[in-house]
Amino acid sequence: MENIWEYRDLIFIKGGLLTIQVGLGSLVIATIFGLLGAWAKLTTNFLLNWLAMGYTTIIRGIPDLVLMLIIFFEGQIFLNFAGEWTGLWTYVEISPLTAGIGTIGFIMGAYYTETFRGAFLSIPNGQIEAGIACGMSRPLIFRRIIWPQLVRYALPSFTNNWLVQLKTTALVSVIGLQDIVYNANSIGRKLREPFTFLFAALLFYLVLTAVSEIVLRSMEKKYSAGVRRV
Amino acid sequence: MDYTLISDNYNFLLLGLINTICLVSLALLFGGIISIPLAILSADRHRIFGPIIWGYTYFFRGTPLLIQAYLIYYGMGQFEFVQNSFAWPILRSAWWCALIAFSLNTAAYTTEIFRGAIEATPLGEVEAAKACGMSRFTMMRRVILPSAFRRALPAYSNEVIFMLHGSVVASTISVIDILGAGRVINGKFYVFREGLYSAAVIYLALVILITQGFRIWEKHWHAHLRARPTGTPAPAPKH
Amino acid sequence: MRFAKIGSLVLAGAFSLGLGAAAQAEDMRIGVEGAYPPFSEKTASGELIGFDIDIANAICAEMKVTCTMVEQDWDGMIPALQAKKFDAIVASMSITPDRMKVVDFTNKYYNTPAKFVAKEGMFTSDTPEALAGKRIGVQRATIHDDFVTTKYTNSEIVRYATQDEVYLDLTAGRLDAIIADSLAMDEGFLSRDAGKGYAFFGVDHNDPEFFGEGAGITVRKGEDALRERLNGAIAAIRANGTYDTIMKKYFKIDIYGG
Amino acid sequence: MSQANATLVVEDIHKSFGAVEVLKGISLTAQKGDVVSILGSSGSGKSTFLRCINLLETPNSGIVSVNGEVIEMRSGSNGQPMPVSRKQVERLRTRLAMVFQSFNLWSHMTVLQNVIEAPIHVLGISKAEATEQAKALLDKVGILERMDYYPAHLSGGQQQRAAIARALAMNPDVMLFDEPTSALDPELVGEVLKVMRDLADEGRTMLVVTHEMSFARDVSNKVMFLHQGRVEEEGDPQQMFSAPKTERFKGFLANTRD
Repeated sequence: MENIWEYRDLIFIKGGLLTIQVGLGSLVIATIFGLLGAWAKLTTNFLLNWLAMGYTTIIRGIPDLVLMLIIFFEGQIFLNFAGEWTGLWTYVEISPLTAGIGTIGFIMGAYYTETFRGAFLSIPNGQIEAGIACGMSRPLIFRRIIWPQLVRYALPSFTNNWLVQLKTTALVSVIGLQDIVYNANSIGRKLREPFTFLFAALLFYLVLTAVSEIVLRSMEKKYSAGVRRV
Repeated sequence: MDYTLISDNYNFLLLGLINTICLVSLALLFGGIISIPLAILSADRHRIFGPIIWGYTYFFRGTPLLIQAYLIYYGMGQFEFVQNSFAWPILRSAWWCALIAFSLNTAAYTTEIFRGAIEATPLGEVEAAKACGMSRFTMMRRVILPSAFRRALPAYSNEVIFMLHGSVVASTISVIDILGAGRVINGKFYVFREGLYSAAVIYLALVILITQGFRIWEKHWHAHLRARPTGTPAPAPKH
Repeated sequence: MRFAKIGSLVLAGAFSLGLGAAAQAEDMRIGVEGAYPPFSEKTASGELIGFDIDIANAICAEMKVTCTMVEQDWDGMIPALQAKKFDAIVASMSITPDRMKVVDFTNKYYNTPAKFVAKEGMFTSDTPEALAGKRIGVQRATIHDDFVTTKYTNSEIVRYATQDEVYLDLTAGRLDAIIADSLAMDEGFLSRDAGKGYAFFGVDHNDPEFFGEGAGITVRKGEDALRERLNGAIAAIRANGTYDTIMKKYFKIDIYGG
Repeated sequence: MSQANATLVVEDIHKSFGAVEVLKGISLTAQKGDVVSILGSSGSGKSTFLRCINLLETPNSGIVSVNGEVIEMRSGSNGQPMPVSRKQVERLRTRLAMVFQSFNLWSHMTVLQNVIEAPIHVLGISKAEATEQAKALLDKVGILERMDYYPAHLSGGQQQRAAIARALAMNPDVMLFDEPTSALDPELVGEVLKVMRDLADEGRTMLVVTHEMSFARDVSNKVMFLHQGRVEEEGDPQQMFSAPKTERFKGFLANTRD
């Protein structure tokens, strides 16, 4: 235990913060990919439908760690190639952090695609028609009618996805990112107390999960006001 | 991509495939067996077991499988008494450690899936069973569980795919699963595409197989839920 | 930052999340491992230390370039070099014919033999016959992996991502024997608390077919200019005593080898 | 006739949900072959009364006896009464088959499977025998050709007839009908009522909670009118319908068309 105290900075402050950073960073990317994916699936453009289908199928078909390892290398090679080809840059590094955030965001985006698509489909078409009938413009309808309900319908599934995403961040340790798992594992190994250190990391995740749940569930409650009274 | 490199080393990939399939299917089997009584007890809101089961599922669902596997594999070795215990021949092997971690993990998720399905049993069907004089055991066995399993199937098929995805963790504790095989090939020839892409393709194929399998199963099991076709309906398939 | 056009900033920003940094001519990134004591390991505060790290810094100082150490897991080391994640590897990588097919090496900067380690007195010989049916632990994608995979076909080979994990599983009783660089094991394991009760057995292994001619700095194929500069730097630090100072900090013997 | 050889005796049933007292002491005696219609506006407690008889709701006080056997009750840990023996309740429930407003067929079983389920797994009859009996019953209620369909694929009237067959398969002493036609489309009510009429003609003992005035008047030999948890009026149907004694029953009849 005293060892954990000695290494608290490296594990909880540096590693823990990195874990949170990866989680929140990838959340932003995933939300963007999710909204784009949902839009691509719902539009009538054949090519976009097909692209979004391929995206969600591949992601659901290949384990995150495999994808992460592939993107970690291929992303860099692609960037190098693009830089050379366009002559715009000589080298742009994808740091493990960027790769981790980008990859997890890209992967989880496929799951958020379903979240947002489902939420959008839950909005009764009649409400949109009612908006049109009132003479509302399309952006106005989106902002005032669709968006608030989209959030409400998407929140439960969003919460579940976020809890999955949080746990997925542990995988960045495998591509060498020094998050809480990496640090707990390597220090635990070095000091020959792997159980103690890994258990500390486990508790850290448990706390993150609990806090996320409390925050998101209370948001769900707030947003579901007026949805149904049983 | 050097395809000859893949075909020359197919034996690694085959070994990996076998290991992955064995690990995942055994974990699902054990997890399923553990989860049924847990789901029943927690749907029953048992006064003592209810909170314990809740704690168990919350712990395993709230933390990454990677750390769970590390904890069982690297962590247990920390303790002398574990090394001296009867369980050591099992805990000594990375393969068994992976199986234990996977089983406990999927059992937690499956418990929640089944619990939800049991709780969603239409009250009227339960009352009809009671009114027939069924004992609680018969009612559980004949009415509640069969209909709960059917309701749980879509969520469970997702869990199977997540378990397959999660099984790559085995490669991080020295088991040669599909990803592990890919990484052995990569390491041997100082490449990265050959091994990783082979692994990716194999996983993708497995997921497609599983999805199709469940689709057929659902079709068979969910005959009672499908919308009535217009006109004269077809009778249910004979069992 | 030397971007040709402003537009590229936007593109790079989109990709790199604020981490895009174009390499300047006198910047160099060096791939290191961080889990291979005493050559490279991490302190409580997360700082990289070790023989490889010191050598890399000395060489960079000699070449008058600013170096960034990039940590990378061992089995992705060469692919990462080729993906240009860094320009050179200073990670005790042995110069072997197999690796020479895909990358280039500088001259060696040290050379020590490989050896087996097990519980004291458990084995007297390290021939493939003596170890048949036993579990041998190695770090994945190393010369030692290659060596036992090829020669010890009747043993079970267990491969790990880092050398630390190999030690941990040996002491946990999951492995019967391990093979690695003798010096790394002596300093990084046997002479530390964890290695009590374990000892070398068998002979020195240095068959050039597997073990090459020592550890060199790795660069991408065809980067001859960089390789020659690195060679020059290695020769310079050997000549001016910097190498010896670093070596004495970690080892009691001369590890450069004949 | 005395109560001693009555098929079903219910005495002074009280039932509260929280602070609301739904049943304020209701008694009923049914001899073999009696068809008792229980009438009342919604909220009068008629369904609750029926559910108290087979203990789907546990009454707060009162006695239920079937064929002279009293269901033994005791005070539970929370002060509420509970059955002494679950086994006894389960056994007596097999004597009191129930048909529900919403059919409550087991949705994952075909019609035939629904009918043979309890005979096999509760009464312990062989599958062959149960199947044979079930086919006869399904033929009787007129849906034999639908026996391999799942409930979701049948009309409401067919589902309710299947549910009646399921109840009959227990060969019960008393059949309890809880508003069996209320969930049906008007054009489907007739087919279910016809089956019930046939059962009454056969001499089945039946308790029917219903809104079907024609059934109450023409088929039953006894009518109970409940109001706010009490028996407001009871007696012979012909008399009650032609000359209602209480204002409330008069009003009820005026508001109900059949």
